[in-house]
Amino acid sequence: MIRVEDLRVTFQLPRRTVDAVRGVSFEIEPGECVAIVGESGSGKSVTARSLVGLAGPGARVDAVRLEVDGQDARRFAPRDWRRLRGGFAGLVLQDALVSLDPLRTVGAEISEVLRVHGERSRSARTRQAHRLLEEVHVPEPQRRAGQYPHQLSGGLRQRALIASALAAAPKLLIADEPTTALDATVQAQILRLLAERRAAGQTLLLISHDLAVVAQLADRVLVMKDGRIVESAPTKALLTGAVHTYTRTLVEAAAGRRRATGPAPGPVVVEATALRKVYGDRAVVRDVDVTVRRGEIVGLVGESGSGKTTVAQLLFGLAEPTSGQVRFEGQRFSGVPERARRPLRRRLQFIAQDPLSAFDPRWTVRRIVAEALPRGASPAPFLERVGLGEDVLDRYPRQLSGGQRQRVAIARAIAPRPSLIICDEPVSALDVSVQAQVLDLLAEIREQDGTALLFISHDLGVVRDLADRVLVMHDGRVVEQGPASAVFDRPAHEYTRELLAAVPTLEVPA
Amino acid sequence: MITAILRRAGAGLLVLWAAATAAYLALLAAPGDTVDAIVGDGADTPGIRAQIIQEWHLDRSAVVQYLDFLLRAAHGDLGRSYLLQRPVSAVIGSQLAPTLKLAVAAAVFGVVLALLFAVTARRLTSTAGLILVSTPPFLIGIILLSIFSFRLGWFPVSGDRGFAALVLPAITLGLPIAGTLAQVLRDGLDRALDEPFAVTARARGLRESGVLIRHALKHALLPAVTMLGWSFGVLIGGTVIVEQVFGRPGLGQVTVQAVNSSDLPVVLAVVILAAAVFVVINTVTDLAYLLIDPRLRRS
Amino acid sequence: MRRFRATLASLFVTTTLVVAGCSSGSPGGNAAQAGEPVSGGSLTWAVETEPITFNPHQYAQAKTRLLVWNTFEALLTHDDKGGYLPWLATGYEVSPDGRAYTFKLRTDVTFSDGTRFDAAAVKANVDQLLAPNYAPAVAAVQLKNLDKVEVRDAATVVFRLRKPDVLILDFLSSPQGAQISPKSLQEAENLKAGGPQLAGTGPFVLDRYTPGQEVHFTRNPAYNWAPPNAGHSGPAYLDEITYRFLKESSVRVGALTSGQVQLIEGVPATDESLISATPGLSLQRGLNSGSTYSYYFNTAHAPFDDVLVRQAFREALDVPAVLAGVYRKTATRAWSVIGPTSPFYDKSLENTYGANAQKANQLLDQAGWTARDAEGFRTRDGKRLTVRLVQSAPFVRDRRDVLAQAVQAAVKQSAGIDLQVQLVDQGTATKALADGAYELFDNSRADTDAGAALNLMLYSTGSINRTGFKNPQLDKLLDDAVATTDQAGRTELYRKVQQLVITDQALVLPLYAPQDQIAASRSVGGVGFEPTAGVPGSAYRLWLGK
Amino acid sequence: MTIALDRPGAARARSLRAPRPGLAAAAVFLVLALLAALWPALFAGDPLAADPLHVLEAPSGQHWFGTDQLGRDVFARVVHGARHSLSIGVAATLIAVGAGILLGLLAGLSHKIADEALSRSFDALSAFPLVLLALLFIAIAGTGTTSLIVAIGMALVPHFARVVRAQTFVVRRAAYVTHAVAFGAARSRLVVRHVLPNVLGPVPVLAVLGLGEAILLAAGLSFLGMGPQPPSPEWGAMISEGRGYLHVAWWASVLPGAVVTATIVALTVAGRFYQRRFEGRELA
Repeated sequence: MIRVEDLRVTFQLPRRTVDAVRGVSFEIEPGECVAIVGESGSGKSVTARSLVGLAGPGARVDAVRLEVDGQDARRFAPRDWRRLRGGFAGLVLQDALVSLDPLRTVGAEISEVLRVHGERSRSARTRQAHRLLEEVHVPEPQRRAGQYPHQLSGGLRQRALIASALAAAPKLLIADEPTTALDATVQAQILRLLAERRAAGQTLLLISHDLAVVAQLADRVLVMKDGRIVESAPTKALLTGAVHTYTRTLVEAAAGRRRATGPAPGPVVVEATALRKVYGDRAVVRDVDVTVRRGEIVGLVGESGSGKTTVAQLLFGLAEPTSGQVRFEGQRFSGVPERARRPLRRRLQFIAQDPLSAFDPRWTVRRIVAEALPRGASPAPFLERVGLGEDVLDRYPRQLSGGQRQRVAIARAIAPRPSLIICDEPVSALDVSVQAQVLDLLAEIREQDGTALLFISHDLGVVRDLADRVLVMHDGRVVEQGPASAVFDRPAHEYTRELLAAVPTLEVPA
Repeated sequence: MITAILRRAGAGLLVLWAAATAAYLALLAAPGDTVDAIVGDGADTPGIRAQIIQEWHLDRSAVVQYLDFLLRAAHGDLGRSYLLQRPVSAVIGSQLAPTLKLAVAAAVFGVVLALLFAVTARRLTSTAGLILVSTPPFLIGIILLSIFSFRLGWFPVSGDRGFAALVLPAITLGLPIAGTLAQVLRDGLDRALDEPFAVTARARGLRESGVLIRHALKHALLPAVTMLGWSFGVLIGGTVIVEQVFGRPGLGQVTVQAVNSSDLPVVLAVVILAAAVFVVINTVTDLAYLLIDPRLRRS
Repeated sequence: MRRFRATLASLFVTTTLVVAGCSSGSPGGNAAQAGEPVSGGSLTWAVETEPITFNPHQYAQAKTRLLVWNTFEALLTHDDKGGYLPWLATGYEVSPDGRAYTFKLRTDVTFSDGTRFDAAAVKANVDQLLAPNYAPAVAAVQLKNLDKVEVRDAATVVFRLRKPDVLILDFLSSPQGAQISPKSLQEAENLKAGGPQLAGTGPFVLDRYTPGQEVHFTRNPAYNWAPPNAGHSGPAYLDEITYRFLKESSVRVGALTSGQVQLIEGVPATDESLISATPGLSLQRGLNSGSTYSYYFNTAHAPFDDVLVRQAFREALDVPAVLAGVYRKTATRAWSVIGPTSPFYDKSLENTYGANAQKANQLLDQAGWTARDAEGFRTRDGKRLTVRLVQSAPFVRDRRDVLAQAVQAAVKQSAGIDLQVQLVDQGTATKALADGAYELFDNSRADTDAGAALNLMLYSTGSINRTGFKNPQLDKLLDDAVATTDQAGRTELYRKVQQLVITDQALVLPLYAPQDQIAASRSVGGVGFEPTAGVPGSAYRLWLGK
Repeated sequence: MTIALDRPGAARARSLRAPRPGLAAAAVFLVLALLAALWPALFAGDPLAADPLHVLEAPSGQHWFGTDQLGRDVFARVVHGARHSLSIGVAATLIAVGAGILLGLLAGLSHKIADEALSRSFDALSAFPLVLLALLFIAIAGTGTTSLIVAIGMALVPHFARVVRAQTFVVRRAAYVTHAVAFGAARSRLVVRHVLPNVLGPVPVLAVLGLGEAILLAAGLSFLGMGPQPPSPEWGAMISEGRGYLHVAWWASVLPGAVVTATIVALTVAGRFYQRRFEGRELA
């Protein structure tokens, strides 16, 4: 169905050329489910999009062979590509909120595909759109078709996007990170849907950074790194006997690795009782109690909208609780003026998901870290601790990679020797291999400094790997809490069970 | 819903009051008093001055005059023009239609041209638009006038008689708008075409023109709508100059004359009118947003 | 004085007015092309200035005079020799003491609203003019000596004055003295603004006014009382005429050359060659009455408190050269404060001063302005010889701002005088004048009787006396001239005034005689200027040939 | 073998590269304009030397831009006018930027209600016709160069204030500012160390773009007769004075107009280049 030989894609940017794909060869047979796995910048998306002539702005695509649906795509005129798109291959992108036109109704988006591919009758298009929505299990398809993407939940949106990609009955469905932006439970639903299509005989090309996600679906996995395929094997073979070291790293990272639990917890560092936060008429946090002791890593998990970030802000003193109280190191930390908090401030640090926005863009790394230090102290030792050389000192945050930035953020956080660091999704924006390194670093810091960590994440995997104790939040409440092992192995609350079930896990066959 | 409308109306009134008061205070600070303005360069004796003071009630304190002005304005009475000896509402009223006609024609021309440019000739847009925006509008007017009216005789030189007389002024006024709008649209289109949904649309087999018109254009309209308020500012400001160049009747002429001769009631009325237009345009802009972007609508 | 005295009748200085065969102003130079006068047709005339009012009583803009006489008429009109011709009045008599003017009125005149024109109407008009808050300037200036108006009978009206004032005749032939239907005076909604609601007796009726754009007149078919110098009698030739307001001179010229209008007034000198070069167009110029466009020296403070500096400034300037630069060869150089077309003009002043840089420098040296600063300007006691001319932007016309720049360059070059030209808004200008923050004041007045202008400009208490010059002898001369009814006497008095002001005191630097230009299609006949006033005439005489 | 060159992307890639020749031209022009403003004598002679014998002469080798109604050399006036027009523009922009920064910071940093009131009025005022605003100020202050500068400056204030307020609003809530709380920084310290520098960063770019606006507005007001006093060779006044001679001497108004256009185009090109660079759109 697809035959690619020595595919090369280069991007001509104003001042330089970027080789995104450097000689990739693969084939896809009908009925197969092939996955391309790689980290950001590996060229996986560009490869997939090249198959429908959408490599991207300024892209130059060369290949020894590029056979799509039995035709030589190298000689395609724009018309030929258009016929192919939608008809032969449907494309599903990451987040339906931006991948579906936000200004048009879901129904219009689906019926557009039908119109482009020859369905003249408007009423027929509407009927088909409803049928398609039904096929991807969207309840009340009539009503949903008339709604806009933002009015649908993440899961429904993504289903609608898939429905639109399937509308013209394409032989091949290309799904580029189809679940990445979704909560775990929703992700599980979408994966089930894709599995269902595959079972129905749909050929699938799956692109993902998450080996765990594709492992459930794919027959064959292509691992890409730096524009090349480093390994290509049937899924099972890849998981058990990866040849390439990079693949092994990926497999290990995806499988997760439990970090050692810390020493016995010390005195209470922060204690929040009956926290409640109401915005307008919506209670975002309801009656939450959190206690973190010295040397302890407490995981706070929940899906988007569960209120976990608000809890972080309340603990950190960026927002005042509507009711309830926060005490830090035994002193009142909520309901007091900032002036009263200031002496305690350095003992409490924060690491955000997106370190770039947490750095003053005009400052060098030196200055950023020095801000956290007494005047005149050198930032170099702290950078060394987080594994960064002195060469980064005079660079600006935007010149660093994501992993390096998060290390700088950690360096800055540990510099004042805090008793507690609140980490809000600190590794969510990072590639899996880098994630593992950062988690190691955090575990090490706890180990060496005895610093307590409140680790907030939607990703149960990382929490399980790191936390001693876990709190599960849902709808502003803590629904379950306990030692990590207990919560993960014997979840008591139904929601926790659901959440755990949804997490794609890489079950490496023994 | 009702509270929203009430709030809107309240805010509108507040803007009107603020504009009127600010202008009133500003003019109070102007050199030369009202009597000077009424006397102009004509004969000037104490007797004449006394009569003027009596006729226009200028002997009252500034506060009383201001309150009186507000009270009357609230009843729709904007006073009488010192210079033209007619009710201000009549002066403004008679000039409103030609200016509105010009502004609307220019806006339509500008928007159509901008759309044409942005959609069909995107590459040309930035250069052409930049030059148009950077040229003093009166120069454009003068050049258009001398070519198309004096030399070629295609359009009447001036006045407000029929469509033909509207063409050149509307073009003059519309070109800078088209220039800016085309650039904003072009930027918006470029941005929208880089969005994931544009990739999705292309992946459906949609032509580039289809992606442009069915998807990207609506997105590009959002920033363009923001420009709407600005455009009307430019239009109204532009009429001041364009009407002068083309000898068209209209508020622009009235404004310049009123400013020149310190015709306080007329200046105040123009300010209030401009503020009212602002309120209306603002409301229209908000409505347009709601129309274009469903995300802003509350269920 | 309440009643006619019987004795007066025989002693009246009777001015019998010639009814026919009067001079008819300047003849239409394009009569040949336009052919014989024909009735019918419509014309469009582009004019520079939009009237701020259509009520003749409120008239204040000489540029709009041509519109007034289409709808309104006065009791008398000017001939071109400084005398008066009958119009709505058939004749007048002046009492020997000069304090009573008796007018005989026409009896066949009706206003366009059907009201009869009679003595009561005349009185109603004057009463209105004297009404509070109506026309304070007219009441305070033109009618300052009026005691009352008496209606003798339907066709006779008497103006009684507190003291002799010959200018009352000028007033009664001026737009402010024009007759409005008494009905309109009572009923018009915006009386002071005028417009279609005001009925007059003129050959046209104003029926449509579009502010900022145009005013439209249609023929008054009943009209049959043209003044003797009107060139024809009966209704006007044209069915209708539209005046369009085009402020920009290039736009007016463009409109004419592209055939969109048939007549324009206000042709800038630089465009005259274009008009002459265009076949089918003709150009005429008429010199205005009143005072010339002049710079008045402020004698209230230094440096123009010194007559030597005033003289020096006049000598420093080569008036013909700057006029040639700014107006090409179209401007008429002025020698006196009074225009050359006025019967009171003193021709002997010509070539008595000016364009003598050497003399200017000598005079300045004498006056103590001996040193020069780095920029070449003269100084005295370390102070630069700076003089300020404040021009009010809204009232600048005829490129007087450009002329000021030319003067500025000239006096700098020839005598090291720093002339600073300030083009400011009306409020600032008024303030500058009130504060005396000026050394030069520029002005021309279009009064048909030059004496009226001089009273305002030169009289010690004149309301536009900007020279600060107060001289009992001058006041006496001006008073006498107004009280004297015979023209020769007045001419002699005004000759003395001019000698005093121009030659002895060098109070004024006359620059040019204001003029009006009319450019017209050669198919338009009867194009000409109003006698004495020298402004474009009304539409009564116009016709459209072929 | 090249298979596909994606069209919109190509256009975009080109649009990023396209201004290069334009940028160079703009830079050269601006340098020339600046030189003309600083040392006009380098380029041309006396802008005030009137020559009644050679009025309104067409452009020639001797008078590159022809002569005007007083026989003055239009090129010399344009060159010397650079000082007037640019300094009016610069002075007005400085006023606008200065006051704009103050008011914008005030609004952006002050409490909700004060901010609301201030920023609402900025919104309203910046949607208000610029010309009308400037006319109002002129009605108060009278005509003349100083009041022209003040009028233009004041008219542009709301625009700058609005931008600065928006920027302040964003920066103040930026993660790196809230984060600085973690180090016990006092509010004033936050403002000085983080907010101010980041708010002021884009201001020079805005000022360059605003300068174009100011020059254009000055030209418009000069056209309405509210500009500098004659015989200052201010560009707008030159166009205005020259327009009466359009039939016989187009150069007296069109050529100064072309210079105004070129200046503003050059300023905009330069301003946008730096703006793009600032926003990081220009890939270094």
